[in-house]
Amino acid sequence: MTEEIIIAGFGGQGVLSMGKILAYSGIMQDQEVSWMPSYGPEMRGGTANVTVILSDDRINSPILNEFDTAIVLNQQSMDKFESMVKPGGLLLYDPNGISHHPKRKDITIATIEAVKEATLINRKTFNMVVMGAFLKVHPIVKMDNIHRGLKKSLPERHHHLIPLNEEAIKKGMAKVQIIHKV
Amino acid sequence: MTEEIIIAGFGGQGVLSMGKILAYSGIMQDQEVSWMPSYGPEMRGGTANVTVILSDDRINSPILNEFDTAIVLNQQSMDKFESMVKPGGLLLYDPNGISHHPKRKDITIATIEAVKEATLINRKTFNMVVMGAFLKVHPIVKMDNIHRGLKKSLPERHHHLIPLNEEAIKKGMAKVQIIHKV
Amino acid sequence: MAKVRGAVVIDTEACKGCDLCVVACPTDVLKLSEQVNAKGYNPAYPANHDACTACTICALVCPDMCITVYQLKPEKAHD
Amino acid sequence: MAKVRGAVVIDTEACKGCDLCVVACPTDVLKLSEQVNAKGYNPAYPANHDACTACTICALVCPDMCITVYQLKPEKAHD
Amino acid sequence: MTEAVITPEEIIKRGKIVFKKTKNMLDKTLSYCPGCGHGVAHRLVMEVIEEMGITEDTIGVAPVGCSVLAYEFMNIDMQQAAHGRAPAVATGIKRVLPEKYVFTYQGDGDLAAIGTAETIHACNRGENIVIIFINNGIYGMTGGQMAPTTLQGMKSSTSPYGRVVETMGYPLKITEMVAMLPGVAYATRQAVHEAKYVRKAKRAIRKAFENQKDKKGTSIVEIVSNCNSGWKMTPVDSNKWLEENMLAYFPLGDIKK
Amino acid sequence: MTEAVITPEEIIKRGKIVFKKTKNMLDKTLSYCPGCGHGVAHRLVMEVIEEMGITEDTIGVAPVGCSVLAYEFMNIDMQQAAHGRAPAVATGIKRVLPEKYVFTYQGDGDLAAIGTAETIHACNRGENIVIIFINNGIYGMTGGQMAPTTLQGMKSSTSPYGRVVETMGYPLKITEMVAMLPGVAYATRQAVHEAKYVRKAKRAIRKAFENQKDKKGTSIVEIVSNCNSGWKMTPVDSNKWLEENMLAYFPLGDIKK
Amino acid sequence: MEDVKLMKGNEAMAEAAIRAGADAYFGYPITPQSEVIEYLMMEKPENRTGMQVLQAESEVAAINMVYGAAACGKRVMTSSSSPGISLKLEGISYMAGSELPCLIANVMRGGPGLGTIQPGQADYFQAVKGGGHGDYRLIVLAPSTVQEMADFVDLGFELAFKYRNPVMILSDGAIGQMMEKVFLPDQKERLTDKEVINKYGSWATTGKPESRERNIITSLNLKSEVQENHNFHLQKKYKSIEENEIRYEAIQCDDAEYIMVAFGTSARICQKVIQLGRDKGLKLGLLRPITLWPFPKQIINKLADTSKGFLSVEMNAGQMIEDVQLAVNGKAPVSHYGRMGGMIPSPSDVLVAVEKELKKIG
Amino acid sequence: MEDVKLMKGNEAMAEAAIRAGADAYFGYPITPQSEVIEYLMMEKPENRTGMQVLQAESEVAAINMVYGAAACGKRVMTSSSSPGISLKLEGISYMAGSELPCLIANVMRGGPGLGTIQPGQADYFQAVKGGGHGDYRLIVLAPSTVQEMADFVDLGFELAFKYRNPVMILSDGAIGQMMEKVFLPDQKERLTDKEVINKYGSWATTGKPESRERNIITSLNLKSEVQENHNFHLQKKYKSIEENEIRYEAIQCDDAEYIMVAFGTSARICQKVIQLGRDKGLKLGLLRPITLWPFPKQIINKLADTSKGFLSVEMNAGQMIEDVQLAVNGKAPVSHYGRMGGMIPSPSDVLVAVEKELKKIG
Ligand SMILES: Cc1ncc(C[n+]2csc(CCOP(=O)(O)OP(=O)(O)O)c2C)c(N)n1
Ligand SMILES: Cc1ncc(C[n+]2csc(CCOP(=O)(O)OP(=O)(O)O)c2C)c(N)n1
Ligand code: SF4
Ligand code: SF4
Ligand code: SF4
Ligand code: SF4
Ligand code: SF4
Ligand code: SF4
Ligand SMILES: [Mg+2]
Ligand SMILES: [Mg+2]
Repeated sequence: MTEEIIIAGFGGQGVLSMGKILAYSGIMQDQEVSWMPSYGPEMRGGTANVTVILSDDRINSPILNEFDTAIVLNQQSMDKFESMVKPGGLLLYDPNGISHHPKRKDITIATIEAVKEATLINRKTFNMVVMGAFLKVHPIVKMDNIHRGLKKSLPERHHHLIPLNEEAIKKGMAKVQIIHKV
Repeated sequence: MTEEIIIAGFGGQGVLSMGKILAYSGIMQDQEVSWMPSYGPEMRGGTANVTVILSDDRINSPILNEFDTAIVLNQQSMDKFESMVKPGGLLLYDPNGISHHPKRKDITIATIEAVKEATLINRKTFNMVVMGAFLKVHPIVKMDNIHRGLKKSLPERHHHLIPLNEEAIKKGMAKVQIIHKV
Repeated sequence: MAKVRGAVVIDTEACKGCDLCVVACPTDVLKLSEQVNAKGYNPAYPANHDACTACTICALVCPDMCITVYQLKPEKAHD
Repeated sequence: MAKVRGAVVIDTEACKGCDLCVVACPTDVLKLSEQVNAKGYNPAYPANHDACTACTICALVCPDMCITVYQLKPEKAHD
Repeated sequence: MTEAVITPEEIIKRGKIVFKKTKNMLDKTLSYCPGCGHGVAHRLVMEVIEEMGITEDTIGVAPVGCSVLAYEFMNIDMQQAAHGRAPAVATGIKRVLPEKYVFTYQGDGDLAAIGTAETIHACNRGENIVIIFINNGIYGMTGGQMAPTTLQGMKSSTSPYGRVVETMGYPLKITEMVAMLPGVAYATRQAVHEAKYVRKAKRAIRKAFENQKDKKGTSIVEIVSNCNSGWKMTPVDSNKWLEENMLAYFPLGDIKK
Repeated sequence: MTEAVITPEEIIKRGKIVFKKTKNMLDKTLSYCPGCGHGVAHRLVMEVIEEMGITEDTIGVAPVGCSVLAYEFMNIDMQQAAHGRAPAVATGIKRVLPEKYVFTYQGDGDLAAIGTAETIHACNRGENIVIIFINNGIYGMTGGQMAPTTLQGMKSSTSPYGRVVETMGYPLKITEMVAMLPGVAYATRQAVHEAKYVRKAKRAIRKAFENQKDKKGTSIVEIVSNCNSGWKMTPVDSNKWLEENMLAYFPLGDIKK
Repeated sequence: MEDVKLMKGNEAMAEAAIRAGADAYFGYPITPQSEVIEYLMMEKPENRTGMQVLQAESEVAAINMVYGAAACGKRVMTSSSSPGISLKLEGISYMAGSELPCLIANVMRGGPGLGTIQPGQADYFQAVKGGGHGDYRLIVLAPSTVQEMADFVDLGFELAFKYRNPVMILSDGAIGQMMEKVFLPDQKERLTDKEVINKYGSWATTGKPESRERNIITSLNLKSEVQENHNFHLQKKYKSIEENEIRYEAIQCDDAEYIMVAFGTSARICQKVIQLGRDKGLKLGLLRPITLWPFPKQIINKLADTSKGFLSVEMNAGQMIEDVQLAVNGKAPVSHYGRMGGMIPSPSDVLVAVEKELKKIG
Repeated sequence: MEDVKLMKGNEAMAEAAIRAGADAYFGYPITPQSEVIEYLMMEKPENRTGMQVLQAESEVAAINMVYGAAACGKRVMTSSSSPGISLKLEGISYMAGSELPCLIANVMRGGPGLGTIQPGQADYFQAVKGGGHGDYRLIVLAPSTVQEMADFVDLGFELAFKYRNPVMILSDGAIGQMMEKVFLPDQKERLTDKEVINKYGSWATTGKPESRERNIITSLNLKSEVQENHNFHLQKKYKSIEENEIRYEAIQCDDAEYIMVAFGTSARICQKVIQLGRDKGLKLGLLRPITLWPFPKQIINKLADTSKGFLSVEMNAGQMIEDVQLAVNGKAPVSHYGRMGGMIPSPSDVLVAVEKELKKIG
């Protein structure tokens, strides 16, 4: 199994750390993983995105121009990545801030009101709400591997936040909506 | 005609400028010339030497390992250059400061007591005494070309020194001694 | 007493919601909006516009040159 | 009065005839030789050796460390 | 007619503009983080140039640092210089175009770390240029590493436990150092985080360019500024921190005039 | 027995040696020009090291300049550094061997032109090293070009009509500049062209090494020296010229202690 | 699973340096490799192993600090990215000339000039032909995974000390910034000063005891004869490196009809291209040089007997292709596919290029 | 005979710069080329033509001064020798990236490191392959006489401005220090500021009038796509230079059975070797590349059809030989003869090498 994912949004939305947790979770279930961020000064206030690959085999190219899943958290990213989802793939997005909704019919489209839901828990759990939504639609890692992934990727001093994050994941799982299914 | 000459001695003996005057004189009689000095900090108080070529044809290598003429002004240079004179060539030296005299029999050997003779005129004309000695034994440039060469190579403000230099050249011509002739 | 009156125009698309003008305004004219602009920032706006004295302090500290300040002198206001 | 006496040994092959010791010596002990050494320099030598007081000034200024200075104290001279 | 009835809309319509963006700044959104002092500094330089009427005669040198893109915003001829070398680049320009106005705009990493030699020697030659020096105590561009001007104990990504002066060196007062040089006509330290400082800073920049006009030699205007991203604070907090900490070590005012 | 009968030979035989070459200098003829101050400076450093008993624990850094060959004469472990970079090289050594004594020996071109940044930042970090700085107002090694410390009006091969400060810059007092830095424990200017100066210079060098022992930070000992070749004078004249001209601009004494 | 971590290539390199028993790191920040020094500063290696870390005032200062510390027989490292490496070239030439071991990482970005901070491979020539002046060689290791970023640190140090020569890890922004699973090596002990003296006292400047001649580290020889002898010695050493240290990976080359040659990030892409190509029935192979210098000439020359041709896939305008051509020596056509300016070739584009070449060959 | 002079190569270059209407020179002393700035300072060109001359605080500063002045559309020059050129490489890469014309002379000495101050040719790779980072090319002219040292200055400036690209004169200590007869060109007028604006105002930063957009000189493109397009543009330009600017001298190649390839000082030596060889009945020829980049590939490839082999004669460990091999592409054996460390090959030694190769070929 190989899953190729792009997560894209504004800097500060926790895009990179969501990818990191996902990747660590892949390691926890003995997969090969790669995590490739966009980097540089354009991250400052601008967009941020990360390509995450989980695979049972050796990963060759860590850089991709099509994805099994695109998780899209602002309009710019929607404009850029909608077309890059493989036919039959998944596009998950937060409709908050999206003015032009996706139009493709050959992919599964799901939404999660992550800003809204996260605000009810803790603004900083935004990305975990999105994570939950993704895992619900596409359960590529098991919850206990996510737990272990969280533990590995958060520094010791933030381990007390794990329950909060898991609550957010559950919320995401609960609130995700499938708009279109292939 | 091509004449390949090395002039070698201590720094400060006027070796380089003697070579330069010779080369300029060559130009005055429409020859190709090259003047290739040793350079660098070892010149400081150490040895100085210059390879001068005068030729009717295009000069190829400006760097040589054998010479038609070696003009040698200290013992180190004698040790180094005696063997590099072509058979039938000329070795001219000032015996002052030479402890091991040349032994070759297949070349012409001449001496000039240039230190001694120059002191009688002006210490600084030492190199022109040597020049005179050389030209006497091996008249490769005409006197009036030497005159023009002197004029070209000395800065305007030193032109009043030309007669003195020519006097030294004449002295050298007069005092050169042929030790051995092939 | 006839006061000098001022007003500001803020380029809300250029504004990055840094809050510096808000804090700097001596008469508390400015506030950050709840709405986000296209770049995702909450821009400043003159919430209490009537208090503006055209002192230009907000514009002086705005790093993004979003603020234009207008001034109406009392005599002008009456002619 | 018994004076402190001095003497110098100059490494004439290392000497570069710079003249600094000659000028520096307060009792005019030193001179440059007429002879040149192997490197073509006229080395310093104690032309007026008896005047040497072992003050070491010459050695202190010699850049080439050519000078060794010996001292004989009067009491030593008499024992 | 009471004053209250005059609406802001009317004021805008009928009033006179007492502040607007200088036309020497292009209509583009600056690439800086929200609240970054670079924007104000850019504006002041461009205002002075506009007011002196030397827009057509000025060539700017952008550094490597957050202000590497200054040329994207300043509507004058500009050159982008290698990291630390702006004073050498400016020297090159000024030597061949002595009648033009030349300024560099440099960060503290650029001017006081890698560019130390170029800074000091341009100043020592008294190159008739203006140096605008943005001291934000950090390498903003590359993500908040320690700069020569990072304060003792201050955290940065390469001094994550605070700057330890014994091993990392002391915060460097390079403006004081170059002020010693006879080539330097004017050295001053300013700030732009409050309106009162902004006004003074502008006068200083004006004076620097006037010096260039009068061929007085090098003028350096240090501007103590914030880097809220690098300092990991809100813009408002960063300005407070600047006031309390940066200005204590880097006091404002003319160092040489 | 009158004194006169004691011959110098007897004194040499029976007397005690009051001056001899330090064993830290190898028995080789120095490569310097006759009368060059480098020789005296070499000796003083080596004497201090011998006297402090730290010969086995000292690593020297030779620059690019006439003293590039210092390692040919000093009988200690030594490294040859790229032009201007000796303070960085010394930093590297000292950081990995903090208990060893490390010194650089640099000319004015090396330390104050191309090496300005390395000099200032090593000093600013207070690297616990000794910098011996030979200021002879010229680039000796390369044939007498202008150095940062060349005096106003002084001729060199690249200022053949005399240094014009307006275009070529001012003679740079870099020791005064680095003395401002908190990392610098000791900054002094000395000379070696007369015995009285030699004695003082040695004390200064001793103090610098003692500072290193006591982990006090950077010590810099500037030695104003001659370059008779570059200045185109006899050694004796060059020392006179030094006294009258160099010392007027570069006054001797401690700048910071 | 103890030592499995998810790390950026830059971080892995930094952690590996600590574990390799490195004595010091000197560097100056530059994107995309600032994480190396940031990670080190965060880890406080002076507490873990005694390793010293210093942010220098510039790249020029950094490489010269490396020189000073390396000359003391220590394991010393620096890293930078393209423009910063250019500034280090004088120092690198000095280190090669003085025969000093050290490890230099270039996490390349797109050039020339300030260029972009995105990944590139356009410093190939600089690394393998000698960007600095004079005849010298660096041993150049090209990692293509985060694991190799870690592994090549100790390997690099070992080679550096074996041959007393600088070693370069030539990586790029993609590998530096990317996170992958990495198995970290065990901690090696740092040598004590005494051990250094025992091992390297014959040349390192550690303080001269009475018992030996002084050690001198220099690249200067005013006499040409002496300098030439030194050069002959260096060339002999380089020859022996060429004979002993060539490393490469041949991926599906055995039955390949057409072979891509690529290193680092490009090699990752080409692995995907093999897959895509073989899916279409094209027998593709990949020769991945791990040492860029010494270059795996012989194997390429051998493969030229069976392969219809070669495509050198690089993130530059065509640099390694020259070494491939020199290796092939006219036996088969050699072409180049490249992207520049921080662009990373996509597997599908490379495949198109391969197909075009195959069509040309017929 | 008016303008015949006996001059050092370095001096001839300096005088030629004044006569070429150069606007500025920025440099830092280093043997064996300090005569360039010394001559200029002595000549007071600010009085002769208005040309500015400044001794910079370092090579790094010098090249960046060149950058600043060149970006104003001026004719600007610098010179140095090997270690100093290494320090200039970041700046050179910036100039290539920003497409700035300028003239850089490298009067090479033997390396690596501080090496020796005697002549060498070991910076060939650095000059032609790009010592700095990123994909860029310098037009590299290799003079072999003092006359060419003078002639290549104006030629260099012309090419630099024609292509908006830095040009390097790659010379060495022998040619720099040697005096020969030189015919000096006439004085060219320096362009006035107005003429500069007319000619180069479309890109040069001379002060932005209302009438045009601002001019920006930069090598930065944060967006990879933009940077890549810029790189494609550069590569296209380099291609056109390769098509139009190759220069070489073929000496007695017509009937040659064996051909030496050599530039600069080595080429001088090889001329003597031809003579010695032909005296012995060996039909030798010399192909002397004048532009080292672009390299005279085609002619060498053509000569490979008739020549039994090639000997690349260089004062280094074997650098240009790679370009000769690439040109020959397996058609004929290519060997190398080299001296290093400041040693200059003697004609007789080269002849021995030639004879050895000929024996091998049989
Ligand atoms: C030769 C070189 N080294 C390092 C860098 C990376 N770099 C870019 S900006 C910068 C420092 C920026 O800091 P500063 O000058 O203080 O400017 P700021 O961003 O804080 O305004 C560095 C180290 C580079 N581009 N070139
Ligand atoms: C990078 C580099 N630039 C230039 C040189 C040439 N160079 C050698 S020594 C020197 C200056 C020497 O002057 P200084 O440091 O004052 O020492 P001095 O010879 O006067 O004692 C220069 C420029 C060099 N070797 N390396
Ligand atoms: S002009 Fe003055 S009063 Fe008006 S909004 Fe700005 S700061 Fe406030
Ligand atoms: S200071 Fe400017 S950018 Fe900041 S909030 Fe106010 S208007 Fe917006
Ligand atoms: S020791 Fe003193 S008195 Fe004796 S020679 Fe030397 S300087 Fe003169
Ligand atoms: S000072 Fe030394 S070198 Fe100079 S003359 Fe005296 S003994 Fe000789
Ligand atoms: S990183 Fe710092 S200096 Fe750079 S734009 Fe942001 S706040 Fe300003
Ligand atoms: S050139 Fe000058 S500094 Fe160098 S050895 Fe000679 S006198 Fe001393
Ligand atoms: Mg900064
Ligand atoms: Mg000096």
